[in-house]
Amino acid sequence: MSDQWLFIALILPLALFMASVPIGLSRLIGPRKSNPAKDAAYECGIETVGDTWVQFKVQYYIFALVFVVFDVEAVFLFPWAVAYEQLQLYAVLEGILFILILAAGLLYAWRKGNLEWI
Amino acid sequence: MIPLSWYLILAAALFCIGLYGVLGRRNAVAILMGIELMLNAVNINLVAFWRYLTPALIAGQAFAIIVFAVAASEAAVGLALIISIYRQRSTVIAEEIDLMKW
Amino acid sequence: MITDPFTFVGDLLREFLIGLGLTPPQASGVIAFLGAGALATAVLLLCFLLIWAERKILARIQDRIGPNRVGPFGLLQTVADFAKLLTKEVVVPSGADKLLYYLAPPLAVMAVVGLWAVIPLAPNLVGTDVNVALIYLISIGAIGTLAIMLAGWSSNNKYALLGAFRSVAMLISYEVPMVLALLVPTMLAGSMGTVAIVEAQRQMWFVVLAPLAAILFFTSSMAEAGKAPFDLLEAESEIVAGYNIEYSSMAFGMFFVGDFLHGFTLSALTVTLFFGGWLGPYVDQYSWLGLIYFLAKTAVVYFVVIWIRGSLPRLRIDQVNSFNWKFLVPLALSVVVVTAVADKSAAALGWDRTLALFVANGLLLLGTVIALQLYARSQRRRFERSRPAAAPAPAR
Amino acid sequence: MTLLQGVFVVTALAAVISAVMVVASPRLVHAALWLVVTLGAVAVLFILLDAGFLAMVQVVIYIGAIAILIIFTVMLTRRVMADSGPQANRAWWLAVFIGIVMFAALLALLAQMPTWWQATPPPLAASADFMIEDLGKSLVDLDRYVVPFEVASVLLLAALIGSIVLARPPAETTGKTGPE
Repeated sequence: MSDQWLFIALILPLALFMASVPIGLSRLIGPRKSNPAKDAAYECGIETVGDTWVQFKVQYYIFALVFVVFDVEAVFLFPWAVAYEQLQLYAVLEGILFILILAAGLLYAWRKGNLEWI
Repeated sequence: MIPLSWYLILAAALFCIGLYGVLGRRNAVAILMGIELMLNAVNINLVAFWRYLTPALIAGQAFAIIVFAVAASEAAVGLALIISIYRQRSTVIAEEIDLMKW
Repeated sequence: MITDPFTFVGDLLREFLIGLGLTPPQASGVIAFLGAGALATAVLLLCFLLIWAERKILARIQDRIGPNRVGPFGLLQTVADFAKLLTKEVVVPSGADKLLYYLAPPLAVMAVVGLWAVIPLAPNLVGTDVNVALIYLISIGAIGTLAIMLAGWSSNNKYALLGAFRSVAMLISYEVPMVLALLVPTMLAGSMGTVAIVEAQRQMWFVVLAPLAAILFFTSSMAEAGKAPFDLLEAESEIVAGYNIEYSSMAFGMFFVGDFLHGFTLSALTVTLFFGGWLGPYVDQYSWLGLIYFLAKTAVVYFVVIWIRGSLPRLRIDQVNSFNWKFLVPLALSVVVVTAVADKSAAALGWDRTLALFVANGLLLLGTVIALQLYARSQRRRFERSRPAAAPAPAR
Repeated sequence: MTLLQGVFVVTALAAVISAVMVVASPRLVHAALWLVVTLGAVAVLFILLDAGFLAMVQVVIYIGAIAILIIFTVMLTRRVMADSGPQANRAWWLAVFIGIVMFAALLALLAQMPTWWQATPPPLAASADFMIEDLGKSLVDLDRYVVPFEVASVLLLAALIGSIVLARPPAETTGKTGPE
């Protein structure tokens, strides 16, 4: 099975390399004159005020949370889906039960208003 | 071929590094990262034992998947706890969260 | 007459390499390396054509002419743009995390080119036939998400970081319906391998068996690729830019390349999973026809992508999120459940599988439309009830 | 040393070095990114162990989900970044000691098992396709892992609800979470 992964192990670094070449080239070809005003962080015409580390809405975290749970769910369901053809009805229903339990979680988040973008 | 012991040594090393992270770091998020390292070490062991000792049974892989689910739940709840504590006490330094210490 | 040129070339190359004194595994390694290099190069060079095509088609939709100066039909416009970008200075903002700053754009490209490794281009012409290809697609997408996070964080800019957060929040949100939609072809083909999925569509394309899953996949991968109407992270005309605000020159160019390729790649994936990939008449006799079928189908889907981009207005961020969590995700969950139940009961009752699945999808669509109608009605009622109290009519 | 062994050694070194960086780097975002490297290296190990599915799951769940969650948390609790005091606590030397003792103990335990030092992996009984199919069957098989499977679902549900309750800002302080 490892030889199947050889191609992926080759194409990923190759793609990374090929995409780095133009960047390196433009560093070579392009001008390199730096001054503090140019290197300063982009703002709408005024100096940057405060830290870069603005604080973020907790909403981002809640979306990430729901995503994590559903991602794990999908990972559990993939083997189930592969085996689906050979499964008895009760086994399919178990998979559906799995989905429904998590759908309850989504419903909870929805009802409690956590899916609203405040 | 790669002997089983290599995997086990690597897993042991990762586990111990994670253990250091859990015991030695001050930041609660860093402690959680240590826990993730430890869980990964466990997973390496599970999969290595499955491959070398009982490849006919799927138990090792099934276990590993359950560990993934546990790791995800643990990270979600742990990080939510950290956010909640941070909101109330403005700190994520584990030593300073000592409300229930005495 | 050579009927299968790809296998023929591969065998020829293998014999040549073994003739040079390599062992068979070494020869396979060299062939894999050459193949990977050829595929990555082809995909990246395709970008020149894609950017031209997208600009040209968009221009026609908007009743303009589009690029028409450099080369015939403006075909070399992208080459000129490339050369221009190449001679620009790479401005690294002060306080940037240099290594990560430079790593992010190639990583974003890698996350798109990597997808092509598992897309079957023709019979016997596929990068690699791993049996977990679908979940590989998701995991490569995760790397793309990470690249955006890196770009936003390493630029040391408030707006870049904000843009990265918005992008990442949207990308991970839309990953949920995409992954759930991927479950349906897996179920129908009984495999996660793309080659097996294409083969399983010999009887009937999956777009007939699972039209809703196809639409779900297409929509959510449009969002994953950041194509309009989901391009609010870019929103050229409204905000400065997203996570790539601090990038200039070719470093920006690589994000651009990744973006454009992603649109084409999502078309190729949709074709592979739902429109039969390289399948078509006479493909078993002449396998090179497969490549043509595949590219033709992909071009059609890609045209639809641009069409949608040219037609629909951009969504607001709250609309994007509500659309995902309150519409796509519940629908995707129901599609998985309905497909599982319909297929099993069709098998148990001896009905025609195609018909049963198609009807089940139709019923689900009907239910969705009714639910949307009820929802819209209740919203309207609420709006009408709140209006007189909230806003007394101003005297004119 | 065969090619596979070489790949293993490189991957293992990457895993260990990045793991050390995870627990040693003073900036939390860097620690999280090093964690991504470790997790990726572990995914490569899973591929070497013929568990391609788990390798992909590792990338999807750990890198795609958990690492993102960690980075989000680091950003949400970012005031920590300002006080870049010592990252290790007062008892860090004790933690090092415990870690080393633990490692030594595990090695000693491993030394008791001579067969594991030469073990070569037995040939796989089934094709890779069959393995995933079998995994899927075993997860819903009443005699095998259906209980862990359903319990995992309940666990995820509990984690979802619990963490939403925890992370949600209290209603009266919603305005205090700062600008977006």
